[in-house]
Formats: sequence, structure tokens, C-alpha cells
Amino acid sequence: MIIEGVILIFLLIGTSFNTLGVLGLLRFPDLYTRMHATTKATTFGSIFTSLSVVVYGLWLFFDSKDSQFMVLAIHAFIAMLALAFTNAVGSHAIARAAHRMGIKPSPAICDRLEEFHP
Amino acid sequence: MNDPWILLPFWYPIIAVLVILMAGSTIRLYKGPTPADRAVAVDTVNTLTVASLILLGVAFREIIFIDVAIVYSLLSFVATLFIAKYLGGEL
Amino acid sequence: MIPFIITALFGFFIYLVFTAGSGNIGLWSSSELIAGVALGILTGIVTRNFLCRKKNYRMANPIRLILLAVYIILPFFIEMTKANLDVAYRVITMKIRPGIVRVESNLRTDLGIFMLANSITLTPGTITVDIDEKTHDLFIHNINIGEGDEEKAAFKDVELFSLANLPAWIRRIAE
Amino acid sequence: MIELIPQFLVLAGLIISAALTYHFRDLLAAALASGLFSFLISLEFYILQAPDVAISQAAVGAGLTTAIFIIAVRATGRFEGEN
Repeated sequence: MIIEGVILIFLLIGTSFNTLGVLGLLRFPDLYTRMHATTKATTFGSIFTSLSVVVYGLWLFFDSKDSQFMVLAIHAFIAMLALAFTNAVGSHAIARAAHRMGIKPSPAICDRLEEFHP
Repeated sequence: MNDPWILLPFWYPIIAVLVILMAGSTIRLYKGPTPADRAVAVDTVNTLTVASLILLGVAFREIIFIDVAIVYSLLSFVATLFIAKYLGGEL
Repeated sequence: MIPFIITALFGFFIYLVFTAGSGNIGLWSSSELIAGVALGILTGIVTRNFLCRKKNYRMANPIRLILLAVYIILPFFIEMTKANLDVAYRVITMKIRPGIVRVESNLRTDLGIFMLANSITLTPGTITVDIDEKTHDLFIHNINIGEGDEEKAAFKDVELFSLANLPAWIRRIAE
Repeated sequence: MIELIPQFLVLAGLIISAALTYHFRDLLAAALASGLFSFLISLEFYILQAPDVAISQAAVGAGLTTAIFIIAVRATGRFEGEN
């Protein structure tokens, strides 16, 4: 009962942060601020939904002593790690390419990279 | 014979919410003024897809389905890097 | 020879992680262990020049790997939670003061810069945009610059993190 | 019944992304929408319990076809009707 509650709470945290990420993608004014919302919030939300699957697998493993559930937990954990790393590196690549392409941060206080890379 | 999978009722509603969020980021794909915005929207859809793939694998009670999520996340990373290389003019 | 051994062990370990739960020798079956050894040796022969290109075996030290796991679980995850609450606040209220600033990092190794850049991307209010290749400074996009901070030529990397001192952890792990 | 809702939503997303691929005059955006179509059809194969087809669709449709489209856009012109 408690573990079901933990799984449900993890899923709710994950989906609420995913929702916030997509809301930020729709509401923010320029590319870099949108990227803040998508990178952080969707990575965190997907980590939590995967973590609920890890908890579910470990629970079933200790409940039934069947090793296939250990496989479920380990593979969900690997998928979570792959997701976190690829998201961070991919967003860095898109931000760098966008600045080289000439997209300026439109409401911006200062832009030091503009002075460095004219 | 008793089933070792304990049935939990809340996988499918969460997956439905994630798919609705994918449709929401399609709006940014439609509106986005620059191609970089569209690339960010596609990247968001990929992340949400991987999350829903993991949940769907559990909902279908097939462990081998989780491996598809790993392969999918790495392949979508390749596509994102390719788009970024083109946008930065380094291709 | 040392790059070959490290790469083969790494490949064997990855294979073991992916095939856990297949049999009864520990968690693995005997055929999976034999296939893992063969594939590890093959991977070591083919890719020995890619993983250890700089001839730098600092990360083969197990203490550093344990510190890396502790770093990801404790301080990094706390900062990430704070970052997401911050993003939630800014999505709802739309109070932003964005700008691109320069951050001094005194790291020298590639792995250290990689970890610092990814930590910055996933922690409060900042994403990495570009790198100065000569001085190893990072250019980051900050979503909420403090009043008067836009006059500064460069930030220190410690000023970006408020709860835990992540650059000191990265220096301990990767330098 | 509840397990059909994600499937219908994914089918609607397929129709929307195909229409977007037709709609865009910017060919790079059209290539991105086509990549989105490939990702969504991979998810649809997965929902129909065919993970092997889903893997090959993700590899070929999303990775390779998007890359080939982008190379083609770079070699010709960015906008439709441009010489």
C-alpha cells in the first residue's frame, strides 16, 4: 500500500514537471529561455517517471523473488541515465548551433558571447 | 497459477497525459519562428516519447520492451546532433 | 596494452549490466559470461584508441568512480530539484532577466569541463552555450541575472551554485 | 477502453505531423516534421506490440532519413521554389 503510494507520487511529480516544461516551451519569449524550460523540467520529469518504474520493479522483485523484475529495474535505470546524458548534451549542441546561426537572445540584459564571437 | 505482476491501475492515464503533452509541443513545432525552436520541440517530443515507452513496457508486462526505450533515446540523440550540426553550419 | 585492458574490462562490465538476471551463476548464465568475455576482448581490440586517447588513466581509480556515483546521487540531485522548482516559479510568474555571461572555470581536463558543463545545464537558471577553447571559460545563458551583475566581466564558477559546492566536487573527481 | 486513448491520440498526432510536413514552405522545418512523423509511427508500432519493427523504424526513419533529408536540403536550397 505504501509502495503503491510512492509510485503514484513519483508519477504525479514526473507528469507535473513534464507539463510545466511544455508550458514553458509554449509561453517563454525566446529560444534560450524556452530551452531552459524543456531541458531542465522534462529531464527531471522523465527521471521521476522512470524512477517509479525502478521502484515498481524492485518491489515486485522483493515480493516474488523472480529475477526478471530485477532486469526490469536495471534496464529502466539504464534508460534513465541515457536520457539524462543525451538531453544535456543535445541541448548544449542546439544552443551553440543557434548562437552560431545568428539567433540573438531577444530580451537580454547583456551578451558577452556576442563580444567574443562577432 | 497466480500472476507475479501486481496490477496497478494508473499506467494508462499517465501515458495519455504524456501523449497530450506531445501534442502540445507540436504547437511550438507549428509556430516556431526559427528552425532552432522546431528542433527544441522535436527534442521535447523525443524525451516524452522515451518516458512513455518505459511506462508502456510496464503496462504491457513485457520486460524486453524496455530495451527499445534505451535504443530509441540514443538514436534520437543522433538525430538531434545532426540537426544541430546543420544549424551551426559545420556539416 | 593498458588501454586494451581498460577498454575490455569496461565493455565486459557494460555487457554484464545489460544481461543481468539471465541465469544462476550469481545473476548470469555461463553462456552469457563466455559471450561477454569474447565480446569484451573484441571491443578492446577494435576501440582501444578511442576511450583512452590522452593516455590518462585517472578515472580507472575506483575511489573516483565511487565519488562520481555519490556526486550524482547527493549534491547534484539536490541542486537539480532546486533548479526545477525555480523553473516552475519562472514558468508561472514569467519574471525573467536573461543574458549571456562568461564564467571562469579553472579546470584543465576534458572530463572536468564536460561534467561542469552538464552540471550547469541541469542546475538552477543556467544553460551552457559555448566554450572558449583557449582559456576553458564557459559562456552560459543565465535566466535571472542579479541587479548590477551584468557589469561584471566574468563570474566565478562557485557563484552559480547556492546549496552545494559542485565545482569542488568536480575538481576532486576529475582533476 | 482506457488503453485505447493513447493510441487514438498518437494516431491524431500522426495526421497532424503529416499535414505539417505538407504545409511548411521551409524545407528544413518540413524535414523536422517528417522526423517527428517517424518518431510517432515508431511509438505507434510499439503500442501495437511490435518492438522489433519499432526499433528498425526508429533507426531508419528517424536517424537515417532525417540525416539524408538534411544533407539534401543543404545540397539544394532552403526554401521551396528557390533556384
